[in-house]
This record gives sequence, structure tokens and C-alpha cells, in this order.
Amino acid sequence: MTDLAIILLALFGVWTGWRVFRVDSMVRASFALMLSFIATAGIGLLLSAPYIGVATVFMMAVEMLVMAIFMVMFMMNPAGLNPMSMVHQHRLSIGAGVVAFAGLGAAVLLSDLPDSPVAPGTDVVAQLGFELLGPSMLIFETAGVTLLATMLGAVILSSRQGRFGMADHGSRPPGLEPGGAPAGRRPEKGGGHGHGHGGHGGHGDGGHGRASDDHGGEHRGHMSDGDHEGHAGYSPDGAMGAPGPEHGATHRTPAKSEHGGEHRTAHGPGHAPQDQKAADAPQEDAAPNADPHAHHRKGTGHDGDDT
Amino acid sequence: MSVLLAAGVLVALALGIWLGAWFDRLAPALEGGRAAGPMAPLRDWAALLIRDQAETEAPDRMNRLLAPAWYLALAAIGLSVVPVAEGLALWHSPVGIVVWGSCEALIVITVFLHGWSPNAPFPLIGAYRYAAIGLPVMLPSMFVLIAAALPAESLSLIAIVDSQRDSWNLVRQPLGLPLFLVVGLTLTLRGPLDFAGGVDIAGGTSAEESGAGLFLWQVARLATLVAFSALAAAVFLGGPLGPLLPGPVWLALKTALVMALTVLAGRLIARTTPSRMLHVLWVWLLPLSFAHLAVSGMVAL
Amino acid sequence: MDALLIIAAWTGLAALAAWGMQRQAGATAPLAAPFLGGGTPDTHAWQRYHFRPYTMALVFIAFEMEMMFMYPWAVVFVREGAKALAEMGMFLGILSVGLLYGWREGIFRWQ
Amino acid sequence: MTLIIVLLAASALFGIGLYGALSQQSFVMLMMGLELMLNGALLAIIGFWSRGLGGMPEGQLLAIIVMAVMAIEMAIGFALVVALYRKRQADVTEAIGTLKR
Repeated sequence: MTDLAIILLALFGVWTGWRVFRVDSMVRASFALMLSFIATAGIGLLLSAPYIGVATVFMMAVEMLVMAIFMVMFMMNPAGLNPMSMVHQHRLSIGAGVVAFAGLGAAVLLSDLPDSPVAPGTDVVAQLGFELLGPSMLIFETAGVTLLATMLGAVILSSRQGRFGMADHGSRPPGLEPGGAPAGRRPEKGGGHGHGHGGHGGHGDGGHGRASDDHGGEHRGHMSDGDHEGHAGYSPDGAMGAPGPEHGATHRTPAKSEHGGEHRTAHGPGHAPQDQKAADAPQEDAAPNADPHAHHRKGTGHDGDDT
Repeated sequence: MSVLLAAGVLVALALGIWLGAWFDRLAPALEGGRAAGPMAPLRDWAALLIRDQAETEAPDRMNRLLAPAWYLALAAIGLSVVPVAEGLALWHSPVGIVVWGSCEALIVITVFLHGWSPNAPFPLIGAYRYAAIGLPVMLPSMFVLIAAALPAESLSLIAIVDSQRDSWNLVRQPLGLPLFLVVGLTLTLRGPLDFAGGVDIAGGTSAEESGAGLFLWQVARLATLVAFSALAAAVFLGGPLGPLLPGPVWLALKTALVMALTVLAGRLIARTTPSRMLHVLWVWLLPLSFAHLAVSGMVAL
Repeated sequence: MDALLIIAAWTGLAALAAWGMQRQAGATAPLAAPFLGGGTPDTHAWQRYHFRPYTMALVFIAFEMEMMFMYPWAVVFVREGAKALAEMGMFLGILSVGLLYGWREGIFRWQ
Repeated sequence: MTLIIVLLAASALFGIGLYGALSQQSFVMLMMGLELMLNGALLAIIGFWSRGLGGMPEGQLLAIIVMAVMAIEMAIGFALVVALYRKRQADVTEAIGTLKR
């Protein structure tokens, strides 16, 4: 009876262990691994190791939750909505896995296993406690020091904000290809702002308050010089592709000197979207990004990210 | 015998769920609101049950259906280790408080999955926030339970109840119950520690829930409240110990008391942001539970 | 064995109830779209997400390991007396250094 | 008999874990493989302790140490992944190339 339960649990544990590398959703993969540990814990319960068994569940549940969170942080596609394969040296790995299983299994089957079960009625938890405080005291305290080292290492390696400010202050991440643009998050100002500007260039000050000063200034100058050239800012490509600096610089007309006041007027009724539509209807219509809400949301989202 | 006991636990759980729901609807009276009668929860649930359950776009369907089930099951498993009478529990586990600790950890995961599965922003925000808070909350919980295990010289809840014959742990370890209430608020998603739900993120993990799914989730939260209160009653208030009345009645009374306390605490304590709560948990509650453990150790020696 | 039966029974019962009660109605597009306070989403919610207190999570799993040692310690505490108190005090003292360091580095805030 | 079943399951878990650790490109998945291998080790220890060693307390201690190894592996592993990602935007093994620089 116990053996049957153990077989079922073992099959469940192996199956969930296998599912870890087969499911698309990374969160499911982490929790499949947790189920595999729970199967181990169940076998422990059956094998008169109540403490180790239940504590395994407790420890592994926590660890797998952290694992799932890191999955979401680091996987391109954490939910596996579009399947992709992220494996290398696949045949070699399968071979290694099979050889390991076959070797260990053969060793198990061929060797003469000892047979002396735990005496029923032993208080195994108290035994472990006495072992910890008595003969294995040094192991216990060494584990403490090791865990301390782990905590320090984890903080040093992963913490972004230290006592002296951001760990990566002023640094730019390397490009995705040699000499390319910095990848991902940019330290100070970057693509995100350009994006936001494209939106509010046309739509009043949805994001002006958050924009960095020089950017805002250039855009204002740029917006103020008349109808037609202003359009570059309206088309989504122009907004996203052309970054502020040169763009603004080329159009820096006399308005630059008084851009504060000029900006207000330029953004007044003359630049309202309806008016724009009259002047340049197709372009405005073709721009899906021209929805003020969408831009506002994106702008704020990015700012939230950077702070 | 144990089947009967299991049926008893189930009935007690159902009654406790109803009582908890009523407490929740009584609580507004404290702030001058209108208190509802004892039938109000049943009416609300019936209304939920006849409503449709809307599906979201591309959800993790299996986890969405089963998250409330895991939550309910974990509450029931946690309740199973609580002794209903002296020396009698559904599950005579020698490591009862570790079992409860595992249930806590798995409840945090269940809430995370509940927020993950609908594939919608607000539930996900709730899930991540709750994970950030749920992890450190487990530390005070474990310290408090370990402190209660010291005088009993056992991890079994039966032994812990037995060790309170002379004086309850509430007296010997006065900090224990308040610290444990923080854990209860977290596990039952209530008040200041309800970072999974909450109106500030439109209902959080259950923002997309409706109909039977929402009903099950509410019931599971209340079931966890019952299990938590029964465990707290057993660990701090001597569980089924008491004069005259039979053990199960004492346990039920004490459980109801802790439930009312938890509902009150959830109602009266102010909320704060998750980042600040994280700071409070690590910088105040964790040292406090260290101190609690040290004092309890001295007392037990 | 009893323990596993109890766990399996509760889990199975709850899963059956949840499976039986819930009928997911096929919602039409506006209802199925995630609630965003009136906005419309432009991506799936299941994206890479920056979980702010990640260093806290890492320190937590290292620190939480101490629980594994504390449970058996609690069982023999009274029988071992002052020796147990001293040893666990030392152990927790060592680990607290890590927490203090983390606190000073600000890991208990959103990163 | 019981011990043989347990040890076979443990070696299967170890084999699957080895496969995962060798084949996965993503760091996080790679660590899942390592954890699965440790899961096999844990299962084997519990089996040996319970059926072969007559409940020697050192066996339980070893199981706890294995769990500590898992916790340490995860904490340091993820911290390294975070550090690497911050420096190199790398989240798969191929993106490292070399650990120099």
C-alpha cells in the first residue's frame, strides 16, 4: 500500500519534473518544478521523515515563487503566448540525461542496497535537534556563515541602489550589436522621451510637465514655426524615429528666444487637432498614435520606469 | 471515525465562513455605517452565483479555474492539524506548525497564480505586490509559531495546546497574537495587508472575476480566515481547553473571537503603500519577532 | 499515509467544487478586454516585468533557510537549555549581520 | 523494494535535471535544471536515510544541507543573472561569450 503510494508520487514527481522543460508558460514551469518537489515531500512523509518532507514544501514553495518572479523578469516571453524554443546542444543534453539515468538506475538495480529502516516511534525531529546542537554544531554554524556570505553576495551583486546612489549611474548598457545603439533601458533620456514628445508635440501639454528641459524647449521652438514643418512631429514615424536634437535644432526659428510665450500661443487654438485635420487630414487619420490618451499613458509609464 | 471528524471539520468550516462573512458586514456599523443581518451574506452569494462568469482574453484557464480551489483546500488542510478536542485532531501531525507554514507559503503562491491567470494588468499588479509582501510576512509568522513550540518541546499542535494547561500562551508570550494577526491579515487578504485586492487597483487579483469565480474566491478567503483563527486560538488561547463546556465548543468560541479581532484589525488599521509596508515588515516587525522569540525562550527555560 | 489521504481528499474536493461550479461564459470583445479604467490595452499583460524588490527576494530565500534549522532546535530547546540559546543566538546573530548590511544598502525599498 | 523505487525516481529526476541544465539557453531555465538535479539528490538522501541507514540523524542533516545548497544556488545564481543583465543585457548563455571585460 505504501509502496503503491510511493510509486504514484514518484511518477507524479518525474512527470512534473519533465513538464518543467516542456510547458510554454514560464510561470507554469516554475510551479511544475514546485509540484515535483511536493512529490518528493510526499515520499518523505511516507518514509517516516515528516519534518524534512513538510519543510521541503515550505522551502520550495517560497523558492519557486521567487523563481517564477525572476522568470517574468528575465524571459522574453514569460507566458509562452507564442511558442519558442530556447535550447542548445539538444541531442547532447538528451543523451547526457539518458546516460545519467541509465547509469544511476543500473547502479541502483545492481548494487546490494542496505536494509535497515527507521525504527517506528522514533522522534526524528528531536533527534535532528540534538544532532544540530551537539555533534554537528560546527556544520550548523558554518551553514550560518555560508548563508551570511550568500546574503552579502546577493546584495552586492544585485542591488541597484546603494548607499552612494544608483549602481549604474551614468553608465550606458552596451549595444545589441557592436557599435549599435544602447540596448534596453537608457540611463537618462532616450527613446521613451522621444516617443512621448511625438504625442504631445501635437496635443497640448499632456507630457510637457515631465519632459526634460532641453527637449521641451526644442520642441516648442520647432512647433512654433508654422504649419507645414510642424507635421514632421505629427506623423508617428517622425515622432518616434527622429530624435529631438537635430530636428529641433534645424527648425529653431526666431521663436526660440521667446519660446515660453510662443509655445503657449502656438499650442493654442491654431494647433488644435481639429485644425490639423483640416490642413492635413490623411496623415492625421493614418496615425494611430494620435490618440492623446495613448500617448499620455505611454509617457507616464516611462517616467514611472525611470524614477 | 476520521470520516466523521472530517465531515465535522467541513461543517465547522462552512459555518465559520458564514460567520466571517457576517462579521464583515457588521463591521461598517463601527464607522457609523449600516450593519447587515445574518442573512445578508447568503443573499449576496446567491446574487453572485446566478451571474455569468466572464472570460478574459487568452487567460491561463486551468489556473484561473483552480486558484480558488487551491486556496480553499489549503485552508482546509491548515484547519485539519488544529486539535478540535484535547488530543484529537483530524491529522495528528508531529510537525503541525510546519504544515501550517507550508500552507502559508502555498497560499501566497495561490494568490499569485490567481492574479497571474486572467492575463490582465490590474490582477497582475496585485499579484506582484502581494508576492513582495507575502514573502517577508512569513518570517514573523514562523518566529511566532516557533516561540509557541518552545515550551511544548514539540512542533505538534496537540502538544502546544497541551502545554497551555497552566497558562495560555497569550499570557506567557503577549507579543505573539498581535504579530500573528499581521500574518492573518495577509493570508486572508484584508485591510492594511490586502495588497492583492484592494480598491486602489480596482479589486486587484479579482478585478476580472465575476459570478461563481468571485464567489469561490470570497469563500476561500473566509475559509482561510476560519483556519487561521482556529490555529491562532489553538496556539495562543489554549484551543479546546476550558472549564465546563466541551472542548470543541471552547475552540469554536475562541475561533470566533479571533475572527472578530482579525476583521476589526483589518477595518481599523490604516493602509500604506507596499514599499513602505515592506520596510515596516523587515525593519520593525522582524526585529520585534526576534525579541519575542528571545523573551519566550528565556521564559520557557 | 493518513496525512496524504487527508491532503488528497481536501484538494480533490475543492478542485471538484471549483470545476463544477464555474462556467466561463464566452464573453464578447468589450467584456473580455481587461479592465483598465476606460483605457484599452495595447499589449498582453504577461510581459517582462520589473519586480522592484528583487534583491529583497534573494536575501529572503537565503535568510529563510534559517527556519529549517530553527524548527528542530525548538523541539530540543528546553532539554538543552542555555547551550541551545547560545548556539541559536550566535546563528541568528550571524544572519542578522546580513540583514543589517542589506538594510544599509537599501534593499527593503523598491529598487 | 521501496528503496529501489525511490532511488530509480531520484535518478530519473537527476537525468531530467541534467538534460535541462545542459540544454536550456536561458539562465533561469538552466537553474531549474540544477534544482531538479538537487531534487533527485534530496529524494535519494531521504530514501537512504529512511530505509538504509536506520534513521541516522546525520541523514536528515544532509537533507537540510542540500536544501541550503538550493537556496544558496538560487540567491547567488539570480544575483549573478541580475548583475550580468545590468552589465551586458544578457539573459541567455550565448550572450555572454566570455566573462572577460
